[in-house]
Amino acid sequence: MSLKTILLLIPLLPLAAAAIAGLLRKQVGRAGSHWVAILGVGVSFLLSAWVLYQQIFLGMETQNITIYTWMISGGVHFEVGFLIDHLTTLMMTVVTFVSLMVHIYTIGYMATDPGYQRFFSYIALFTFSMLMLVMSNNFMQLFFGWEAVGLVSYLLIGFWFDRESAIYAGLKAFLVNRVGDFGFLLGIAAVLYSFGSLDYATVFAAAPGIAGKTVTLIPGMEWQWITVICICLFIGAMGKSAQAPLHVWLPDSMEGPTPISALIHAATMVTAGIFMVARMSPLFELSDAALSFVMLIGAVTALGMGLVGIVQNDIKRVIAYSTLSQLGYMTVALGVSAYSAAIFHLMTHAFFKALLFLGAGSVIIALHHQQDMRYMGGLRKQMPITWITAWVGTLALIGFPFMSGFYSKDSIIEAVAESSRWGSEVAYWSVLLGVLITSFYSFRLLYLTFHGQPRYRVDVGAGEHPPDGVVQHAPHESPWVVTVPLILLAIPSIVIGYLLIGPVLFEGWLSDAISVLPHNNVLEHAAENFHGPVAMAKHAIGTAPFWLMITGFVLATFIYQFRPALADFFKQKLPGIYRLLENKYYFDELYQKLFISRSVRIGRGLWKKVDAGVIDGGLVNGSARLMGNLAARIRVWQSGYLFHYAFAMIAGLIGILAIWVVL
Amino acid sequence: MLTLAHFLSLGAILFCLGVAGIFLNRKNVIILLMCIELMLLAVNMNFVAFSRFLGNMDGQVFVFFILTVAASEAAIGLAILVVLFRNRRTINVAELDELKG
Amino acid sequence: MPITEIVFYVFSLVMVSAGVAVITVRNPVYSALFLVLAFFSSAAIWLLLEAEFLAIVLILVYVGAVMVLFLFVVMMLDINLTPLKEGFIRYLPVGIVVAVLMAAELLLVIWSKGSFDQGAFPIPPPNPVGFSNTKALGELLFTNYLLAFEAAGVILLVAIIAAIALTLRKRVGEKRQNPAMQVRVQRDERVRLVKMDPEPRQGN
Amino acid sequence: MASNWPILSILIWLPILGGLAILTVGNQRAPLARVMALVISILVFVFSIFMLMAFDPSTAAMKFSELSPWIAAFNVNYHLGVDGFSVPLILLTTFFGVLVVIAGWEVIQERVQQYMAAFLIMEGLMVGVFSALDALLFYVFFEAMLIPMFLLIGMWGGPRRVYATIKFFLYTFLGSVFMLIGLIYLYIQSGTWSILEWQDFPLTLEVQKWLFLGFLAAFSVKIPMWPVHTWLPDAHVEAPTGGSVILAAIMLKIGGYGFIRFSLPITPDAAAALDWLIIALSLITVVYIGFVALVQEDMKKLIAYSSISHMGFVTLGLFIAFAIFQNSDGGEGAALGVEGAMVQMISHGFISGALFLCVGVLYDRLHSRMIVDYGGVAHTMPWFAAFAVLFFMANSGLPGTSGFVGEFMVILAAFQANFWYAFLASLTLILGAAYSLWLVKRVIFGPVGSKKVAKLEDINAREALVLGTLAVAVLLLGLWPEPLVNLMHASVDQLLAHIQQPKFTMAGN
Repeated sequence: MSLKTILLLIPLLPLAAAAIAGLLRKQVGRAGSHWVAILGVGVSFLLSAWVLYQQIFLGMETQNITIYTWMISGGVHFEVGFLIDHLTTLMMTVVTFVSLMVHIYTIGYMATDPGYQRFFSYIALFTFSMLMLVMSNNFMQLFFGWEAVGLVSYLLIGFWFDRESAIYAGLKAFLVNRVGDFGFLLGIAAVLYSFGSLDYATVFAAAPGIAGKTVTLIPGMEWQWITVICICLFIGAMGKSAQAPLHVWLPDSMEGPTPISALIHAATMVTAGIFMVARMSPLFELSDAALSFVMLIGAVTALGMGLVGIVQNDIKRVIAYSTLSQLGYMTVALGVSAYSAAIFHLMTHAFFKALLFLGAGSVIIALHHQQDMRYMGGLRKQMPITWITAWVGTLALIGFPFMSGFYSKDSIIEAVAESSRWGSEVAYWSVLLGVLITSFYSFRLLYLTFHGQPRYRVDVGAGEHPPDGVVQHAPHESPWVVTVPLILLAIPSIVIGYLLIGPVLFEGWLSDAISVLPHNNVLEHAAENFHGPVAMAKHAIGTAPFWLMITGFVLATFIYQFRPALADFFKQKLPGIYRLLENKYYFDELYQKLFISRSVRIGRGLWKKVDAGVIDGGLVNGSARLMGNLAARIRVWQSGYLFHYAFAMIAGLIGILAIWVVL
Repeated sequence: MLTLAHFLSLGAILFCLGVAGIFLNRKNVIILLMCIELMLLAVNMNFVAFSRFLGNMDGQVFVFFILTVAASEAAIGLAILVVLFRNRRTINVAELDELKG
Repeated sequence: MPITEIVFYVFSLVMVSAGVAVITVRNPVYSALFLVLAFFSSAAIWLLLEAEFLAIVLILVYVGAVMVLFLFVVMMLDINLTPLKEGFIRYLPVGIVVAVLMAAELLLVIWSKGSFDQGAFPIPPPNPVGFSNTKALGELLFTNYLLAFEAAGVILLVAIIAAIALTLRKRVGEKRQNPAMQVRVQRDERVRLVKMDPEPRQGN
Repeated sequence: MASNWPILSILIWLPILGGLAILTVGNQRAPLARVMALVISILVFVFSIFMLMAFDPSTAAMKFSELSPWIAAFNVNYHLGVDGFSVPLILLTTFFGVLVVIAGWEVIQERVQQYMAAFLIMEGLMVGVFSALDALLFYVFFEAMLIPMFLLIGMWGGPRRVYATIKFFLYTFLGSVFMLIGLIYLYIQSGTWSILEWQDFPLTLEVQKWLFLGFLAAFSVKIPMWPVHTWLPDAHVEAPTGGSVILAAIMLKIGGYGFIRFSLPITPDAAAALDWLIIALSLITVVYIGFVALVQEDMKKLIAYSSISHMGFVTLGLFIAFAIFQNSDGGEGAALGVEGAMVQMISHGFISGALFLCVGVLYDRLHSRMIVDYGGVAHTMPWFAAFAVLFFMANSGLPGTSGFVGEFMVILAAFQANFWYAFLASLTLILGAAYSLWLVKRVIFGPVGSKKVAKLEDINAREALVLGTLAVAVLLLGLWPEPLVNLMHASVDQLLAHIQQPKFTMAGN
């Protein structure tokens, strides 16, 4: 098999699996569909790992392969192809691995769902789309994958399509993403306009050439052209990676089944924006303004969304806000030109956040789809594996030394501290404070779910849909198909940071994909201080982030283990802030008022007033009415008497003669 | 000297008589038909006169055809009149208004 | 004054008077007769214009056929004349005004501009001796205007058929021949053979 | 395939004569009429495939030309020929010819033979429009095409069909009368009806502007553009499914084709001078209609409005060429715009056709087109739901479907003309998704809306065949548009080269 075939197989196997599971669902049955999907994604993972192996140990060169010519028009070659460098391979491996875990987990999670085959078809399709996205060697294919993952996300959020809230969330997710894609598409158009090509290699090679170009889009304001391009592209990333203010769809997307939340809305799809900006680093590097913009957006998201996470009661929503906050961290890293740190955090986050979500899912199964943490508690005895893995995930998330999250997050904070970009102080304080908040809400979740006394009641006769806080059967540990993925995800959550921080961050392993201008290179400073992972962990104990994390831990322990009343006390003391957070800063209400209602009103106005009123009523039917009225008046003259007509004729004749006489 | 104008004047006067006849006898279809004949005669007069003064026979051919058509018209007109009278017992134009919407 | 002018003026006078009479007399029979007179005068004037054939045709066809048809109809229909004449007085002023206005205009056009006087249309020389108006007309009709001539013939035919079709009616109780039925008739429909025994001879 | 066959005449007259033949079948033998219609339409499609295979896309010259005098006294010729613009549209026409016959198979029970005949005759006439190179011939086809459509809506239409037909007819007729004046003027000036000769006929700018406006009146109604679009929603709502499909899939394209065949090459300088007008109207069409589509309560109306909005891209793609010429020296982006417009037309043909068929499937079962009457259709009709979601996604321009390709190309080209053109045009990304998916949410997803919905049956084999064929077409075109685009390169290049040369300077000489 040639390399091209192997690379082709990586995305196509999941696609084939999706087609089989989806179109032949009757024929393959439930078991058949999950075997097909797992086989497809599993082989795809193995092949990805093989490529990674080739790159790490056998020094495989960057591959830029064209698969076929999509279209040639206007002198532009639109092609479908793969660019396989270290960044791509890393993403491919992470995506296929998490996807594989989620596939296995789904067997347990969706065991009784009637849409079993459909679900496998969708997630396999998602894997295909995501692979197309990360493997792309041009902007068009990137956009293709970009929208395709959006589509699958839409379908999966609305998977339980008889739930009004689920399909609403799906629609919302798609539309908000479309707002981002709107900017992204403009960015792509700008790239084509500036460089005459959509191929990464060509564009990046030509990028420095337009550094000085400016453009006046609004009269009186002159902008750097490259800044316009980058901001447009980043708007796309804001949509997909749920950065404020386009973040509103992600919490709602928790309406989807939990495996989806883990795979799409934590580990892979939402990080596509981060990946994209990292991929475009040769462009972004040229625009300090755009990078500042990216950084500030990230900072706002990292801090603001973490705060919201504190007051949420739905277990999945807490993790969702945590995801938003972590995505904010990655974005900040991008903004300070620490692209590798962003990608590194992306990777570690993929493992531990998927772990957390799947753990939450395990709890949710045990409690029969109860997601409210107020009705949980004390589950550590019944669900030991879930409990332990949840601890692992939490420790990784808060950045406990030696855990994977510690290495990635600390690197980001360090990079931000080093940065001298405009606004980096704001970003620094945001990410620092974010550590405290992350730690607090993470432990809150852990305590509310697994520790303390059970706040649910077991009632065997409760019926099919028991009220909140009542379950039919006592909770028990989930089956092996659920716990094995948890364990398999827990392992990298612990060790991956330790193993990879050196090569990924400081030894330039990603430098074949990411380019950083010398004066922006904050990681270089960090690299000088880097003396191996152990030294880094030791050193961290004396720094602010560590103590902030400990503070968060202590606060959470105190409040939720020993003084539960304190939480309510703060709630009552600070009602304004509480309500603000509870309502997620009123973004939904704002958008509802500002865009949705207004659009509908505009549409209705244009339709009823302009279309039906002015054009149809006034011009079209109006002219018809005018004719009607005119005819009604003239028809009186048609008396039917012969002599009237004769008279009219003669009058005409006399008139004509008169003209002749006068002339 | 009889110039073309003489003959044309004669035709004009005849034509005006026909027109006046239509006005005066607006109820009687028979007289109306006769007035039309009168007007056609005026037209024919002009044709013949022009034919003569231009030295071109085509005008006379035209008169020939007009005579033909006028004869047909009279025949059919009178036939209609007869049928009409048979059905309505009148030839009063003022009463023939069934087609009026 | 040459004889032609006298003829012209005399016949013109007759014709105009007849025309006035056509539209003013009460009885349609008289109207028709006055129209005949107008046609006659017109024919005479056409002779002046050397349109002999048409003059003859006018008398033959118009007077002989069309006007007679008019008379037939007028006399055949039992028309109550009173309502038909009403409004005559009322419309007399209008009619006169219109007619006079139009006549004045026409005459103005004819005379004032001089477009039709001797300068514009010199009086043509009379046709040479032996010239046949009929022949000339015939040559034109049967060459250039053949198609139109045929069409005119068809129009006349249609007019005949239409007139007959319109006026034809079946009265109740009327007996008609049906030649087709007559021809198709079979013996059996008309002759009935009756078998009967010979009558016994009566007595002796 | 022998290219000396009069293939275009076959494509025009086979369906017309076939349709007339079906008319003679009579009311009683509906099955025979159906089979005949199917056979004829498939034959026509096969012939059009032959044409495609024999078509040489490397030059811009007219292929398969046929030229014979028609009305010699006025120099009118029966002149046919195709280039890269017409071939895809003819194929689209013949393709849908087959589909509508199948789609109407059991649905139409009354006067089957007349229904089928109307479609076949219309198909022939539309092929005629796309292949006529004589302006009068074009005009005759252009107008004659209205008659079968008029009858279709008027006879098999909904409750307000009379209003809709009259509106439809008068609207389009009014527009085309202005075009006729322009055509007659051109004939008087040039002494020929040949479209190709007109393209090289010098005209002053003033005259061109008037001609351009005349053409605009005809084609902007047909395509349609804001503000002369209001006939379309009414016509669609009242038309039977097949009529809607043909109307949306092909008839609208005649407007775009007219711009390509008449407005741009015959009056290029006027087009350059008035391009701002068309661009403004196109952008208004795209955005304004997008908003209007958002609030529709009738599925067919929504799709109709979305059609209008999508056709805005066609006019935009065609007329941004001039702005691109000014902006960049090569002006290569102009080809992107024109080809994008063509791709958009073809793709919209597939998608809107498919969407109307989807609505037809629902309408046949529930006899309602109102969105509120549905909900949760996915529960009872999973296969249908899959198709519908695919087509609505395509309608909202999802990459990988054909809906994306044209919009993508036009937006890329529009950016080269002006950032804000691209900005406004890209709004369709949001609006298109909003109205398409909102409809999907309310109709396909959600809890089962009513007892009637609960009793719905999934699509049968016939419907699956039709929708499946279209789905394949939509995906194929989205994943590999190169074959289609390749067909028209030469013609597009020639058109763009042509419209860059001012004609009025020639008139000055």
